[in-house]
Amino acid sequence: MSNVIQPAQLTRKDFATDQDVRWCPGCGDYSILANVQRVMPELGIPLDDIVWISGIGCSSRFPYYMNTYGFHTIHGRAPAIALGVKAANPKLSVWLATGDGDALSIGGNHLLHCLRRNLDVKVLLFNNRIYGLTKGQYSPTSEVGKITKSTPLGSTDQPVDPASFALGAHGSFVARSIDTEAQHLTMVLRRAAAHRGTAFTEIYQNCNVFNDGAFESFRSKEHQKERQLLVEHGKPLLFGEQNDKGLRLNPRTLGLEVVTLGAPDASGNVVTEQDVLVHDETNPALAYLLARMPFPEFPVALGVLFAEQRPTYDASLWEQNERAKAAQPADLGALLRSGNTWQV
Amino acid sequence: MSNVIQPAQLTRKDFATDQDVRWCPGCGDYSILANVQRVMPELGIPLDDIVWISGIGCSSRFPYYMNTYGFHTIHGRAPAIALGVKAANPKLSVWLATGDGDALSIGGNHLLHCLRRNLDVKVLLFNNRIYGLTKGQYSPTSEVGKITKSTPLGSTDQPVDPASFALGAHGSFVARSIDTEAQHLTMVLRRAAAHRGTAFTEIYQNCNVFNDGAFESFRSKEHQKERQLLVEHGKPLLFGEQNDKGLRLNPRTLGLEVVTLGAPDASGNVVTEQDVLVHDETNPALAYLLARMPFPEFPVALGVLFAEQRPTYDASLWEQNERAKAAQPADLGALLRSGNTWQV
Amino acid sequence: MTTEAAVPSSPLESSPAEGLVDSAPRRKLRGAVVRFAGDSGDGMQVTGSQFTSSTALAGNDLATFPDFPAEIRAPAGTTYGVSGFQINFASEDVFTPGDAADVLVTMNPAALKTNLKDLKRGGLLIANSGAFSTANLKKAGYATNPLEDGSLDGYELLTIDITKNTQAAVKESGLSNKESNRCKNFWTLGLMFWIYGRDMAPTIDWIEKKFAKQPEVARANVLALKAGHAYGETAEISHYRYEVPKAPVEPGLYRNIGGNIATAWGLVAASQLAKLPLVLGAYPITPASDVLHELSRHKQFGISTIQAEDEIAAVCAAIGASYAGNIGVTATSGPGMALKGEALGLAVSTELPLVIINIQRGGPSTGLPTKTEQADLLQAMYGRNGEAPVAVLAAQSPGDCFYMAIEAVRLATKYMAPVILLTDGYLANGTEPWKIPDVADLPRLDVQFRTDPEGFHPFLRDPETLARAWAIPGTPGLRHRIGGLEKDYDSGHISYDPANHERMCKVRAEKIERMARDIPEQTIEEGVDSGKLLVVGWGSTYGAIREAVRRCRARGLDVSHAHVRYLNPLPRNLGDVLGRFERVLVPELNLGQLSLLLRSRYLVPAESYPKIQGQPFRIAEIEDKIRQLLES
Amino acid sequence: MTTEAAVPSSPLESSPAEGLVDSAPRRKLRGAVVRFAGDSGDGMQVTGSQFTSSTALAGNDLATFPDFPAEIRAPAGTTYGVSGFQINFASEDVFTPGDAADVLVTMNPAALKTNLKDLKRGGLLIANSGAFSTANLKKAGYATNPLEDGSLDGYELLTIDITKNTQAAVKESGLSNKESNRCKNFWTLGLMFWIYGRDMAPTIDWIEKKFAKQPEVARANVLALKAGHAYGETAEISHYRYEVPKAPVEPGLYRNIGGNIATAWGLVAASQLAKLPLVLGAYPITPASDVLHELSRHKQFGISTIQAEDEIAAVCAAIGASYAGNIGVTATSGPGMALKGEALGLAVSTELPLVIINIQRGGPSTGLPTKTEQADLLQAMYGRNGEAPVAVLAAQSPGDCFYMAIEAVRLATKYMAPVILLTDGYLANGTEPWKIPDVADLPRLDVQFRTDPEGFHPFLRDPETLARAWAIPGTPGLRHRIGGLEKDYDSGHISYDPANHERMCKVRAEKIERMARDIPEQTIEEGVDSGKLLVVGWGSTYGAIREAVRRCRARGLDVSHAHVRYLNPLPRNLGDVLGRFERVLVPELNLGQLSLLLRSRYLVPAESYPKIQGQPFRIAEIEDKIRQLLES
Ligand SMILES: Cc1ncc(C[n+]2csc(CCOP(=O)(O)OP(=O)(O)O)c2C)c(N)n1
Ligand SMILES: Cc1ncc(C[n+]2csc(CCOP(=O)(O)OP(=O)(O)O)c2C)c(N)n1
Ligand code: SF4
Ligand code: SF4
Ligand SMILES: [Mg+2]
Ligand SMILES: [Mg+2]
Repeated sequence: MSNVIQPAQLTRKDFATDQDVRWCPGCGDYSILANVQRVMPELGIPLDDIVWISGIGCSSRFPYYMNTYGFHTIHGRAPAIALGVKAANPKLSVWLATGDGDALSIGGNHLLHCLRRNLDVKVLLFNNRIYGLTKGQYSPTSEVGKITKSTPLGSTDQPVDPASFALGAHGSFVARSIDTEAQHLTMVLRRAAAHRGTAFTEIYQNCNVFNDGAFESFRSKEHQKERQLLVEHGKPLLFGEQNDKGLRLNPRTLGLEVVTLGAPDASGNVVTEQDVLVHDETNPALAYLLARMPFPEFPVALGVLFAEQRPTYDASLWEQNERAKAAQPADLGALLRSGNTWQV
Repeated sequence: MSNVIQPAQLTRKDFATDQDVRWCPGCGDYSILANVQRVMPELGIPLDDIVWISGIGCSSRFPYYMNTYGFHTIHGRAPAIALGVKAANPKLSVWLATGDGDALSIGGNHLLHCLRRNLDVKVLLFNNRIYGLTKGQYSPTSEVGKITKSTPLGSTDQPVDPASFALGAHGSFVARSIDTEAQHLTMVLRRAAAHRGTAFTEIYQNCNVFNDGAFESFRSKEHQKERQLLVEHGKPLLFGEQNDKGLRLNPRTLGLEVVTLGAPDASGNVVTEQDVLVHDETNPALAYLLARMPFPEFPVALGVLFAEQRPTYDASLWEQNERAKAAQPADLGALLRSGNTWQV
Repeated sequence: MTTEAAVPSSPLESSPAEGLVDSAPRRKLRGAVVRFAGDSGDGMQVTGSQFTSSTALAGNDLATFPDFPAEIRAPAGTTYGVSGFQINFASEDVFTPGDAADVLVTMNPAALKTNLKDLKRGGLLIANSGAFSTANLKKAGYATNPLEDGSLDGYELLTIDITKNTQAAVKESGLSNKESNRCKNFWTLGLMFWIYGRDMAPTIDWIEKKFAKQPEVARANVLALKAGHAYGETAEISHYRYEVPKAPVEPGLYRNIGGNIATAWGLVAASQLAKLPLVLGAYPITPASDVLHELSRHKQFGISTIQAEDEIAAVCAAIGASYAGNIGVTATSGPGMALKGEALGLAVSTELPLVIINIQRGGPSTGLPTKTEQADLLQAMYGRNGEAPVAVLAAQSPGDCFYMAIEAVRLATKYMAPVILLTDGYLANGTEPWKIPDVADLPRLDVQFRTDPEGFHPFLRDPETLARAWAIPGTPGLRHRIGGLEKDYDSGHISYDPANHERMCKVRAEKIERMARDIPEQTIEEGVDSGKLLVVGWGSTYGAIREAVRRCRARGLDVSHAHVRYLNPLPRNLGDVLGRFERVLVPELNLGQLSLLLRSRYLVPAESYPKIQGQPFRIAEIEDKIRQLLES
Repeated sequence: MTTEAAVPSSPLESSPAEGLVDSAPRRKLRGAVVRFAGDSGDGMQVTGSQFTSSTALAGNDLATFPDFPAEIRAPAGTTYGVSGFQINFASEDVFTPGDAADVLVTMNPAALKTNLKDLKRGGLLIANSGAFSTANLKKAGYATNPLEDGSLDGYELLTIDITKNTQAAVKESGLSNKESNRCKNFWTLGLMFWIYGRDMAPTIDWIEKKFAKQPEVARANVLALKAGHAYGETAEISHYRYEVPKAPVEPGLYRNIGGNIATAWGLVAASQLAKLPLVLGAYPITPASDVLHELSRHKQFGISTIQAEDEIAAVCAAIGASYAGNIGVTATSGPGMALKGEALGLAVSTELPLVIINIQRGGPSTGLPTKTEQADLLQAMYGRNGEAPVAVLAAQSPGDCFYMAIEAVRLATKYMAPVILLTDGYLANGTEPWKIPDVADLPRLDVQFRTDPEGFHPFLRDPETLARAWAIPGTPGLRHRIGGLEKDYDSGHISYDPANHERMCKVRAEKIERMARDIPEQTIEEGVDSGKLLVVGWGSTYGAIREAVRRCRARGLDVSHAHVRYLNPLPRNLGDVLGRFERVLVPELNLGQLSLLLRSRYLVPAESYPKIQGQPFRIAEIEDKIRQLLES
């Protein structure tokens, strides 16, 4: 019906809208946007079949800048709106942009249910550990003692780790990356895009106005190597300037420890690569361990912590409907006349 | 002010009200009530200092039957109400009675935040894997394919395991028991009562009207021994008729397996108690593994899966307030006159 | 308060009816109200619905109301475990399940205790003396046995040991004592069939189908039914035999229908008529859950049902579905409705079609979950932040739910706006005979998606309806972004412009007002179009008001009845209609909500007649009120 | 539409004022409206508030309104990044921040673009020509430079390169170019101080305190301030010197106060007066967050603030706190309010004291979050399921927020009922000089918990107020259970009894109605108590209506003003008051919500005058409307 022809090969520019991007200069959201716009053309999905859905927050303005279909909904409800969108049309490629407040404070319940149902949507959680749009209150991911507008004496709430939450909620794909680390973020986004089911991706995002430097302790060039553990399926869990540090597990206590290859451990045994845990992204317990390592005693695990294929909600719903259609004709008259009737 | 004298030593009867208990005959809620009424007198807490708070559901009628203070609130919100109660008066001993729908469907977000904040309340989740009060719809803990009033063709949602969820949410105490196993339930309730912080206790509860026998596969006398793993801190994870089965862990893959003491394993080595994991209730990863073991390949883990002491929300809030009071006088006139003023 | 004649029924003539083949003569009646009451375990709902079927087949008009206990399964014998079922049937139009009962059947003391107040003085009371044990009497709070202590002197008392009779009757089936006992309700039904001269065959059929897998049970129930019937024949009670002649109903195929089923079927029909799949987002809540249950049984019609994690997710899922081009629907009751307010505002702001069904129950808060009320009208009108107008419709009878559900979908999709349909617990669970419509006669719903990219923006409006373009994701070339922030009238982009905001607020309001051109004018249900008193109702009070007005008119009172099915916008001629009457009376199951709207809108001194007892109006209450206004 | 005189100010006399020691003579003015506008980064809010302080110290009455951009930090130079601050000050009572400005200060082209429409024709326009670069002009959408193309001919244009002047002035401080640039606002302030003859000392003090840790910055800002002032002295612009004499205000100690701070302090005061700790449950939302921020700074008063996970948890926490014997409060704005409906019903049903503050903003849905509106009145009244009456109050000025917050706590605790206090974005962010009350003059709040177990049940009522007993957990011997199901009037136990439900619904309504005995009668703000036209307002429109009515009366029009602070229950004499006027006009920042309530309640043909632009009324708009009604 339409005479608009989709360009055969999309480019980054095809994904940009004519709307002025209204984040603060220097905000981490810009680089996430750039990376997403870089990855999306690779996916081979027509622009018209993509829908970006968001709640409310700085991060949730994302849809306005993506030249796809977009729905900027209400605070915390993006997963619930997406549920209906996918029920109506499972063929759409649905992406959620959400913040730590949007996803985990007001929206925690919908995210939980999205994850356990395994709705086929990609969730990008922009975690800046602060409420940006409302100008600087602490969020459920802010550290204890944080001084913000709403906690002048320091917050008393203990934070939740998004990946830990997602794993507890039976998420089928749980990953982490950083706004400015283009290469890593791109890789994670590709993996998320390829995943069928809820692809939960936490992106550490710097809010330079209200929580500047929140991630510097492991994001800065200086600390990057020593404090980031880039996990890859099937590869040993190594990190450090020399890539000679690794994670080892005590099989009886299930306690984790950092060991140095070639160096003797506490009991004097020299550590080899054999001692080091190998990342298995299909093992939820390992993912859980990685998600919750205390910092800075342990590095921050980044990458795909967990991924498993299991049926998606939308596909199961669709199949059930199709089976029902195949089993019984859709005869309205017959429905109305079913059961006890009488003629007058 | 009052001339009512608390009896020195309370008994079970002191905890019963004059209200007719209105659960269906045979409902598992009765035995939970009986066990709670048995344990509470032991705690040495005056009746007047105990508050039972609930949402809506069969299970949520619990407060009416406890001769303490009680608040039957609205669906899913008991943890949020409790937040205010504890903020106002942290000295109260606050207990929540909730159902799988109340706690994990509509109330999932409040429970998440209760757990991560570590509000000092005891949460008893009556998990019957069904909506009882609304007469039989599936719940977030119902198994896939369940036929209920709202899923005549079988449910397509994948369930969430409450303990897994609680661990993901950084719960400081996560336990499981069964309605009718009085001894075990009593032990778990005692532990919950003693815990400072959110004591999350899932109780498998039979709804004999809408989901009868939901737990028979491991609750029945026949299967009990083979299919229940009663965990105890510091004790090896053994189960079975002969108590000769145990859980072993592959330290590199973090995979669990069931082994038989004295029998050769897959690689022909004879298994000894040394090979068997020892329960460490302070290790969240172990708890997570135990919470998510697939059934019936593995037994169902019961008991205190996880317990750790960390600051409670209410205590931290209270301390902060007290510190503020100590630091500054509460002078209303001075507040009104603070900052720029001028005399006319 | 009531002034019902103190007779067990309203005899047409007391001479034996002609043409009856029964063994004893029957008194002809215009109609009767029968109530069955027993313990939750006594099967009263089955008895009631079988009696209803037979009544329908006998050609009477009828209305029924089941009255469940609030508890799931209260302990046997207690007053709060009593389950009731009332039917009103007649040889003329029937609009309500009736006020007081002509006949009350009580299966135990608790049922007598809680229901006797609803039996007319002098009415027929059938009591199962077998259940009047000391224990049961005590549970019901009786110090002495009312069947024996003379306290029932004002009634026609027929005590039968139904328990014993049933056990004797089903003995040969070999069932256990406990199982035999369960057949009591069919014995009772058999007796009632004898009293009203009903054919047992359809019920026997039903039993045999229902218990096909337990032939002994089927057999026992049939034996009980027949024994009850035979008891009537043989016992000396033939002065209780009645006949209610056929009602003069429009020819056609009929069925019984309850409000929730009708609502669900209306949605199925609307989806078929609009040729659009439908997505129901719902969270279980009494008394709305049956809409979810029923729709989930009809997936072959392209209907998806989502049991969401809560009411907010439910309405959001419906909004998402509408956004993606399906018919998004959510169904709930009061407390759930309260939770949906914020999301409803989003649907208003993004101008998406959305149908919200609120099956009202007693409030505030958890209130009286199993009882009926009409106290959510103002919540429906105003329960959101900002100026967020939506259309509000109300069904007036169980069968009307079917048509109003279609109407809600029609208006929502045509005007791209949320439409709230109000029903209530009374409609939801009540049933009435319903003429099955021919599918070809149902309204056409002509829904068009925007596909033309030429000049497109998402808030382009149809000049007639003011509906914006429905452009769904996946449509080539129509990519756009919408949201809950204010939008520019001319481009759909976010706009903070002051004048634009006013324009948008006004156009959203105007769009709802425009629907007034597209809905029927207000009619007079009963009476004439001017005069002394107009009784204005809405929703489930229809039957009671109509019957009360009819009775008052029969007494010569100048009163008429108008029933408002469209509450926002109100019918375009409603102001004129009201203006032609000297007085306006508004009976409502709330403290005066429609009355507030009418007074404010038309500045008429509408008088509120509130009732808020979790119960429908009795005809007599309204009749009395009218007489008080007109005769004083 | 406006008919403002085309003069830059309203001169009292144009002769040089006597007694001034300044170097040049000043024109005396009755008052002036000044607006500062610049980029978000230009520090306009600081400029505005310092100018305000100096104005207050100079003894003028005043009102201010800051106008923030919706974005956090929009890119520099864009129109949507413009931040404004308006002040109206005079030698007489000031009720609003003024309609059009007499003086507009624009720091860049975008500020000019968006604000020029609000400058009176012929008004003084001060523009920082240093910022009118080609790039900035383009960002603001100017093709040519308006300072040069003659398009500003209708105004008194004063172009100064403030950027350059500032840099020159602060050079010696050694700051970087970028940092120096940040001092522009103080340079501008210095100039304005010169124009209005203000003392610089308090601002210099303020700067030195504020930047105590960055002495170079402090120094530079002081240099800039002084340079701006000196510029006035030396440049040939002495014809712009004005004096606004002191206003005749009540003696006392004064401060400036904004609505949100006043609300928070009112709560602190109420907690102190009631001798009860207060728990605020809140979730951040514009424009309500500052109430949370402010209260969280005053924990020494026994105030706990909980930033809950969402608005539902926030109100539930407040309910829990009230249940446990503290003052439970929640503060939010429209969308958050919509989420609280269900829980509010619980508070109604359990009859717990609860204060809900809704700081209204533009709706529907997310709407216009940073703009003001009054469209949540009907939501406050009816946004819950069932008959769930609550008290509704509205503050009418920033300072009034303090008193109404106390009043809300007083009524909630005395009547054991939820009380909603409505304010709005305009009140929240606007400021006015406020006479600091003596704590001893504040109302006493006498709250008693029930402690006597004798005859206790939780729904025992005070015969006067109908309040139920407040019996808190921990009290010996008063153990009881409450909840959202209907309760028996006489025992507080769950009750499904029909008549009891009606009785409870009515007593809950009656309790709210009883408050009418306990609140002030409706007064007339301006004018007399009968006549041709009564203008009835509520909330933040107070100043504009009052000033408009005053002006109209000055023209001899028969018009009066009544302002309703108690919206539910309405003042007991309000019907009488309305009845004494021929016509009633109701200006509101919505589509007619109070008007609906008045029409329905009193059957008066109140005429709605709606404005829904996210902006307060201009005085002239109301003046015009009144004249149109009375002069036509
Ligand atoms: C119902 C509701 N409550 C509160 C708000 C106010 N609000 C908007 S965004 C936000 C939180 C933003 O934090 P986050 O989700 O972390 O996003 P960020 O701005 O940091 O990207 C809040 C509280 C709202 N818009 N709606
Ligand atoms: C807001 C709201 N939504 C829905 C309901 C209806 N409702 C009451 S209890 C319940 C679920 C009960 O299930 P669960 O929590 O598992 O408790 P159970 O009855 O099984 O013990 C629901 C949906 C309600 N009361 N309030
Ligand atoms: S406030 Fe923070 S998160 Fe929001 S746009 Fe600015 S820098 Fe980014
Ligand atoms: S419905 Fe189920 S859970 Fe509820 S009382 Fe009955 S048996 Fe228990
Ligand atoms: Mg954030
Ligand atoms: Mg349950």
